[in-house]
Amino acid sequence: MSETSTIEPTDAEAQNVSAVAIRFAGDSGDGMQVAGTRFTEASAIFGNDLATFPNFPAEIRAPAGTLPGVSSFQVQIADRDILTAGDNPDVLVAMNPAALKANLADLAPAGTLIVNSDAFEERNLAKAGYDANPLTDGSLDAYRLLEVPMEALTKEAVKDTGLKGRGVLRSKNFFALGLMAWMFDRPHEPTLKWIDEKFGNDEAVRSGNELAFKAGYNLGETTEMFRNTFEVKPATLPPGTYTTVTGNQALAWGLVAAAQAAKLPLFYGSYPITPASDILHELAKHRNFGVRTFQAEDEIAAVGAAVGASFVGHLGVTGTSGPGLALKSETISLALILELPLLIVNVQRGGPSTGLPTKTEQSDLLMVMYGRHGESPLPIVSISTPADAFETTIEAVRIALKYMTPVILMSDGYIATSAEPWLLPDVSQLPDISVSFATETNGEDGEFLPYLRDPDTLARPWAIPGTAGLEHRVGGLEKEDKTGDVSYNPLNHEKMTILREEKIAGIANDIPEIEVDPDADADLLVLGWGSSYGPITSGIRRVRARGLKVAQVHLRYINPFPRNLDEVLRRYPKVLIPELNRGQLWRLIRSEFLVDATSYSKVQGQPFKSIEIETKIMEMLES
Amino acid sequence: MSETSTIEPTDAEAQNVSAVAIRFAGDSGDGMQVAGTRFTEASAIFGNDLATFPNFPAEIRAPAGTLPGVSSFQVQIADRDILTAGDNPDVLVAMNPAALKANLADLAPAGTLIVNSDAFEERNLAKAGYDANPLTDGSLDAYRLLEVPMEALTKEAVKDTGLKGRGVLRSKNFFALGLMAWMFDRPHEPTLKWIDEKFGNDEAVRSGNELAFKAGYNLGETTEMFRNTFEVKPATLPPGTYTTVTGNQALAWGLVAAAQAAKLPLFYGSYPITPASDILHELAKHRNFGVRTFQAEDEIAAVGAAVGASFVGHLGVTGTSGPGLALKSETISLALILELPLLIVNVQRGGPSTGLPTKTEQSDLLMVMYGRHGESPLPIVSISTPADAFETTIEAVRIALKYMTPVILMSDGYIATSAEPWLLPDVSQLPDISVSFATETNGEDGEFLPYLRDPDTLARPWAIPGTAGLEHRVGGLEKEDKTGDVSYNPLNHEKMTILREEKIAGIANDIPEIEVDPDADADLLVLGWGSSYGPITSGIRRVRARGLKVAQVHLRYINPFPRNLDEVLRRYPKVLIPELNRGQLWRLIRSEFLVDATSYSKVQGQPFKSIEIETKIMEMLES
Amino acid sequence: MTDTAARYTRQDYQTDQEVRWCPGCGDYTILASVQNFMAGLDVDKEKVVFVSGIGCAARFPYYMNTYGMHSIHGRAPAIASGIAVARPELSVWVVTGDGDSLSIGGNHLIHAMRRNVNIKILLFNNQIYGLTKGQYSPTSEVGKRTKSSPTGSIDHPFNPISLALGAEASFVARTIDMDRDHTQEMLQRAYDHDGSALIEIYQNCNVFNDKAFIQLTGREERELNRIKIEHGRPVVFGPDDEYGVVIDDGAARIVEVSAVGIDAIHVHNAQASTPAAAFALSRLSHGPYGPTPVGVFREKPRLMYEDGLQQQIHDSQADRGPGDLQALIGSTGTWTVE
Amino acid sequence: MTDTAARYTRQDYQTDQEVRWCPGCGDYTILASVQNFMAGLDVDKEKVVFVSGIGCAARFPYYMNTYGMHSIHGRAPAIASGIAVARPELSVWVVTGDGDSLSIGGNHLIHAMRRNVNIKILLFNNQIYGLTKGQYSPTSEVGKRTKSSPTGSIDHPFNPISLALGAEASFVARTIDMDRDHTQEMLQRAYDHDGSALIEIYQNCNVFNDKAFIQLTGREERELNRIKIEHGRPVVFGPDDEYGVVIDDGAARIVEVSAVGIDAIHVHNAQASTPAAAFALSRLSHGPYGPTPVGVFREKPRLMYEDGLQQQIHDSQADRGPGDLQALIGSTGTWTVE
Ligand SMILES: Cc1ncc(C[n+]2csc(CCOP(=O)(O)OP(=O)(O)O)c2C)c(N)n1
Ligand SMILES: Cc1ncc(C[n+]2csc(CCOP(=O)(O)OP(=O)(O)O)c2C)c(N)n1
Ligand code: SF4
Ligand code: SF4
Ligand SMILES: [Mg+2]
Ligand SMILES: [Mg+2]
Repeated sequence: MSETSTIEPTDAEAQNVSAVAIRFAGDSGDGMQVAGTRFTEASAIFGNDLATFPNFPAEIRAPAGTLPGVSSFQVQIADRDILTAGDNPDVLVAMNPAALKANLADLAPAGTLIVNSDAFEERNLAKAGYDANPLTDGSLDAYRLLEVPMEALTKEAVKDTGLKGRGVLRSKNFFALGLMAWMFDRPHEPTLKWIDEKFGNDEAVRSGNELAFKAGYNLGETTEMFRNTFEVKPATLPPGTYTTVTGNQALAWGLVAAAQAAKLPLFYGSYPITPASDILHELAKHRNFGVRTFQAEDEIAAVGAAVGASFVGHLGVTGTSGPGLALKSETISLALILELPLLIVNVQRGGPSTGLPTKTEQSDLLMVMYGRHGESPLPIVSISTPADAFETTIEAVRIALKYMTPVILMSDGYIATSAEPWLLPDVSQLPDISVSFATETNGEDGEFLPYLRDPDTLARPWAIPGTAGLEHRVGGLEKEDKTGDVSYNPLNHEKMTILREEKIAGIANDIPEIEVDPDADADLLVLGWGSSYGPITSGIRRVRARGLKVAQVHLRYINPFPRNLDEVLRRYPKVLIPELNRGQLWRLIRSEFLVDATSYSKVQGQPFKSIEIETKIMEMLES
Repeated sequence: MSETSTIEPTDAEAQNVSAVAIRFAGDSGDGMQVAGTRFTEASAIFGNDLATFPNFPAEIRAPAGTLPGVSSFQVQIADRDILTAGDNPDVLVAMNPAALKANLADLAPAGTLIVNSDAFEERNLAKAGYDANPLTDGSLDAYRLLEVPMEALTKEAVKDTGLKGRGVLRSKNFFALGLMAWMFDRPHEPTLKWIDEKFGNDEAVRSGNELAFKAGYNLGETTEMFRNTFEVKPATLPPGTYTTVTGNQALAWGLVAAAQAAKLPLFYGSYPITPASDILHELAKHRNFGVRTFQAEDEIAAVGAAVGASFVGHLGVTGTSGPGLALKSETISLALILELPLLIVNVQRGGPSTGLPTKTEQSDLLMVMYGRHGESPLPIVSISTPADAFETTIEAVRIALKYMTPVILMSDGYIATSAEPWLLPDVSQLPDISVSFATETNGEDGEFLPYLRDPDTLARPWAIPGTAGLEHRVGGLEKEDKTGDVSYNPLNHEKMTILREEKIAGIANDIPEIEVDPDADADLLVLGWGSSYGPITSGIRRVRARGLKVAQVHLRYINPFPRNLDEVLRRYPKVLIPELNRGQLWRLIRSEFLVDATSYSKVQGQPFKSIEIETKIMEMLES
Repeated sequence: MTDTAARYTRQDYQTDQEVRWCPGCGDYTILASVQNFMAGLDVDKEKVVFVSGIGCAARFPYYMNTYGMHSIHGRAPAIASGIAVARPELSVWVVTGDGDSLSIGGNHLIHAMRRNVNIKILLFNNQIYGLTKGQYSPTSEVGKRTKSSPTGSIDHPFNPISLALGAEASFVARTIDMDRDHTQEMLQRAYDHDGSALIEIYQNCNVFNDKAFIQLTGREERELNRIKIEHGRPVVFGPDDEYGVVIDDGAARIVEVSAVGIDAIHVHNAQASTPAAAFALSRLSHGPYGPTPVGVFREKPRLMYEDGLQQQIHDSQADRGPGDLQALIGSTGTWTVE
Repeated sequence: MTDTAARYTRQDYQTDQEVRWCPGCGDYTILASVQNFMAGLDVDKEKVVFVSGIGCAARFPYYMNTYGMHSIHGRAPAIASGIAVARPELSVWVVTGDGDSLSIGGNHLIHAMRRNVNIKILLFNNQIYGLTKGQYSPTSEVGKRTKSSPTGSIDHPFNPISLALGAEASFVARTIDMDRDHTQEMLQRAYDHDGSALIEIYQNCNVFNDKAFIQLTGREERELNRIKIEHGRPVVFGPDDEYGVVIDDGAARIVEVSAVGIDAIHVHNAQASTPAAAFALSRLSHGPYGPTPVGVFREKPRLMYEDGLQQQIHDSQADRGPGDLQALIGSTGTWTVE
């Protein structure tokens, strides 16, 4: 174990910092997602505010040790309200040369680099494409490099557990986690408890993981190998009970909650697709809530089944990502003309075509707005952060039910898979969004008119099978006003087209006006949507920290826009619209308001960094 | 035959008119499309300019005699260049009460109304919803009503042919046609020749139709029942050989021509759908041109097969209408990232959903522009008139081949089914749009780089199976610049996204600048696209006839727009955009150029009338 | 079927919509059979749902005074699956054409069969695309000349019965529009079956494919060509039951009964443990061009999808109690800030 | 297959792309079998095209040094049909998974079968969705617990062989990843067949569905469970061929040969006039859970779609001469303005 001696102690004090970002990186098989999630959990319980960014490898497991196989998990912990996982990690844990190579460029200047030195042997170096060993060739001199022979130490730690062969090294992620727990003074209990629960029925694995974790921790403490540790105080979050949630989880729970709030059974028709599949997985667990999940043969059947369920009085929901949404568009158009409530969840990923399935992007906005034949307006509601998914989902369902319309709920890969603390709501306080099914005829001659509209909402009645006397037929051909009969009448078609349009436009009266984040006298408004909320907000904070003024609006409602958006946009001489696409909201704003906003586009499959937003804002303010 | 006496002769002179519109209306089973088409043919051969507007009933044959079963065919003939079938027919032939009821509102003030009086008996009146007989209740007093007992006269005419039962009355459309032939002094030969060819193998039917036709003609001539006939002189069209074509026919022929001009075999993958099916039907006839039509199991397979054909070096084409296009969008996105040439024809119809399948609309523009997930720009080319389809199709294919990209070619139900005279081009003068397949490697190390681009067009090479040494793989995952290998690299994704965008944007340099139709000093520019060309142009002519100035631009290229469009739009204080949708081009123009144009929207499943355009222009000019 | 004690009359199942098929279309006959049959059923009319795709046949729901949806091309089985899974107490019927169900909708059809969702699919097979005016369909014969195949179709057709059996169908039958009694018998059997049921109904399109089924409906031909198969009975046919079917080495063939003796004739078993013999029978004809079996090929109940799902909901509630939302959102671990 | 006179070596068919399946995945074995087989074929490498959809299996084309397309989920048979119809001289192969071909792509699969387009479809059946990390697929057994079916799947699975036979397939076979020789034999038979061919390949996904095929691959189990079917041979299996298959009254069942005598054992005929007996054999197992037939179930050539099309082009040109464009555009009647 001579290599440990290469670790130079530098500083004996705990460094008190306000926020730190740590990235665990290793091979897909190295358990980095687990290590990161456990670290997150412990930090949450410790009381930090936090945000995570898991970054999965390409879809298929690459051979161990290669660049495409690298998986990473970044978490930022802070003593104050933060919004992103941090632009550049302060600490990078690299389990092998490929992980180092793939992640080094992101490490903050003079950042701390902890490597599993055992993995830096010839074969692995070659697989990662290193000609020379970076641990020895001086190329890492600019960083604080800590070499730890994690494999040897893990082997040693678990030697009495009975673990054998590959099993032995499987615990090395817990070794690394232990080391980090020491470095940031994280509580042990949550991790040890989780290990017990998870591996309780396999004693060798359980104790191996526990011993590796403790060995990692002890290495830090006893060898004083890292003299300086970091101290990140608990954040002063509002009081209450918290959990950490990913966006997919919060969205799934939001669906369960919305169904309860609507007093309807939940029907979720879906076909697996990254990054939306976890919504299906989560919902499938909750049969005791009466949740019906239906794994359809394809996306068309998935939305079709949901439309069927809606027709008979369930809360019909379908979820997918871009390629699946493309397939669903014909059926969504049917639901639109049927005027049935339906929620369509789109968890965006990099496109076009199969694109970058595991990466995030916001490039489906124009598709959800316009990607249907004929005149077919639909409401679009957008989620901003993982925890926000819960409430926004309920709101989207509310609109679908009240206005008898399909609604598109936008999320993306970043929201879906990253996590943040969530102050648990009191579910007894959820809004009542229940609807009443039609039970009586509504026509003057005692007939039932399925397309007689509520004068306020323009919604038609929802009469479900089983209701005697309200038997009626709906269909995809243009329908006669009120009766819903098939009609080829020219003026009726125009009337119905406009009624459908006005119904959606009218939702603007039922959603809150925009409240601009302070700085009303700023010169610049930053307008955003979706998962860029975190980076934009922290970018703005940095600018404000320089004493400059910037106003911020982040949209939950994209169609219709909030009714005062026009006026708000005109208050500011400059409007900046950062998006992870080539300017899609920007196009909508231009066409709707003729406002000459500036588009800030990034299409790299990665979220914005706050520094990118800061830099762009500074450029706009200075120009 | 006492009823004939009710026809009041009014005027013995042939009235010389410049243009007349005639509408044949009857039950779907009455052969009105045939009568109209024959009348058109005869008029074309006579030398009039003309335009037609067939209007089909609801998709399914309704019971005889009812309103939904009414079918009509309108044709305008003129001694000068005309552009539409006329707003309101001057003459209406109504074969039964339903046809009268459905069409009367359109008849020009004091127009001529010729009815098959035999059909006005109680049952038919009731089926059409008439309480009283309109022939006798004075409700038609404002028109020049001519009652003809066509059934009795037809029976009489065919009595020696051997026709029996229903067969007897089937000839009554030819009786009506004969009457019109006399009224407008049409040549007999084309019709008689057509009857011979069509029914040559069934002597009873052949002679029945001929005799009915002659009886109708003779009735006019001998009874002098209509003392005034109309004389419409031949138009002075440019010299040359003409035919009459529908848009679907011209488009299909354009595809055959484009394949010849490209020196490629034509592969057409399609699934039947109104109003695009006739393109498939037409192409399927031309196996001797080597045309491969593939009737796929659905639209997804249709476009998939076309992509496959393109990959191996055929001219891959697929055609459909809105609902089918929605289904194709995922595969189109694949073709886009594969950067393969592919032509996608969209013959628009009324939407959303099944909508109004037999009616025309222009409401798929935003869908073809934006209806794909991810950033996925494609060229859009649009046809303006039936005859224009030939040349525009070839142009769309040229772009697809030169830029290695799918191209969307927009048509609509009106273009597809209506007809106009077409001055036949000399096909030996067609442009050479042939491409060369890659035959050599192009990399520095002797490798083949399937995504190494032509520096001018940014097109990648087209290397087809069978070419030794150029074996390569393509796919829907993001591809590495030049090599086309799968790449998850963030900056590469951005680079490729921008390259794909620039490639399409660059086509602007390869298409003509807009030439504005005179009146450069006008205050108002009317900007249009698609089948509204005829009505807009004749509306403008009417305004100009009043001595007012209006400028006109009609777009063939919608993405990218012609490079001087911005400048052209800014020349005019007012811009009017008439569309058969709720303002889709208008939205594109606003977002692209921030021009506050005025949208003039009509969504009735019917083309604009020139008078509507005229009225709107007058309103704009006066305001 | 015209039981006087019935709760409903045929009129109760008629709507005020004008029926818009071509005069003479086989769809009229089927509509009458279905309305008659429904009137005799002891099911609340408001619990009946008809779902269709697009095509002439697919207009059907407009003429049935029940809940109904005229959806989009090919998707009716998927939509109906959602309906049946959400509300198992409803009686869910799909009406579809050969293009709708076997061309664009083929995948939904086979998946509905394998899942055994309790939907009853009436496939109006006229071997043509009626609504779009006469293109060949996946059941049109090779060589058929239509608008889209002016030189003759080169597509080998499906045999819908074979396809359904290959797709794990638990109930498959065939009938003929003109034979109202048989149609109603098949409807009843499908209704009584627990699970998905496919009835192929040969339907004459007198406009685009007239007389396609003349071998089975013509006065002279039909006796010789209709092989009525019945569970538990030897498969014999002909004016005097002089023909019969034997299955040798897996394959079915037609024989003269007198030549082999009645004992050698195959006794049809619609409930056999495997669908192999039913499949063999389905291969006796490939389209209505000669002796063609009609009747119930297979009727073998197994777990219905929606029952399985209900059971899981029930078990899960029994195990874990009805869902507690507050507990759910705290289920992955919580911490408290004071 | 490793004929020394071969034009190519296996290496010629390898690409420079790193193979990215999980270590131990059955896909590696199949890749090796295919590359070996291809190397031994007398076909120009540049005339070979591999098309796939999406899934783990669907990465396949990247590893074959031929022309290739990694397309979108479920659509490979449609794309491949376009390729084969356009260029009949190419050798066109589809690689697909059980989700890709039987779930989202089911319709294209059955239509490719019925049309008999000359494409060879390799269906890697691992009874799971690999790429999307472990949901149940249309071939997963009832009760399977996966991420999307934590309480057990309630979907009755397809039997891909039965489905293909019901869909008019002209060639259907089954093999096992681990058995390279048999795989290569099946590839050769598919290649030699004129028309569409489906080979179901049982493929182990050691990450999400490990040992699914253990009954057929396990050292102890396999002898008892692999029923190798061969055209013209009695269907017998077991270490000493002590078991056999008889077909009675249409249905196949397993017997001890000694109990019935070898003459009663069914002699497999892959070229029978109807696919009924092949279908009966396919029903011997419903998944790899006991004695399971492997080999060529059916191999019965009929007109290939593309040949029919070529013939029509040929006939039409013979009749009407090669197309004359100027004549075409004037074909509906012209008139002249002087
Ligand atoms: C997505 C889509 N593609 C195509 C069509 C056009 N279409 C409507 S019905 C039909 C086929 C009808 O044939 P079939 O299902 O056999 O019904 P039939 O009219 O014969 O009763 C087609 C191709 C459509 N409505 N939607
Ligand atoms: C339209 C669309 N829907 C869903 C997906 C996600 N997806 C990719 S592969 C796959 C299933 C893979 O299973 P299988 O075909 O059995 O292949 P395997 O990975 O097991 O080899 C799914 C659902 C997608 N890529 N596209
Ligand atoms: S076209 Fe054929 S199927 Fe359609 S309604 Fe007419 S006769 Fe019936
Ligand atoms: S997930 Fe399964 S099928 Fe996919 S590569 Fe890994 S082992 Fe193979
Ligand atoms: Mg049909
Ligand atoms: Mg699989």
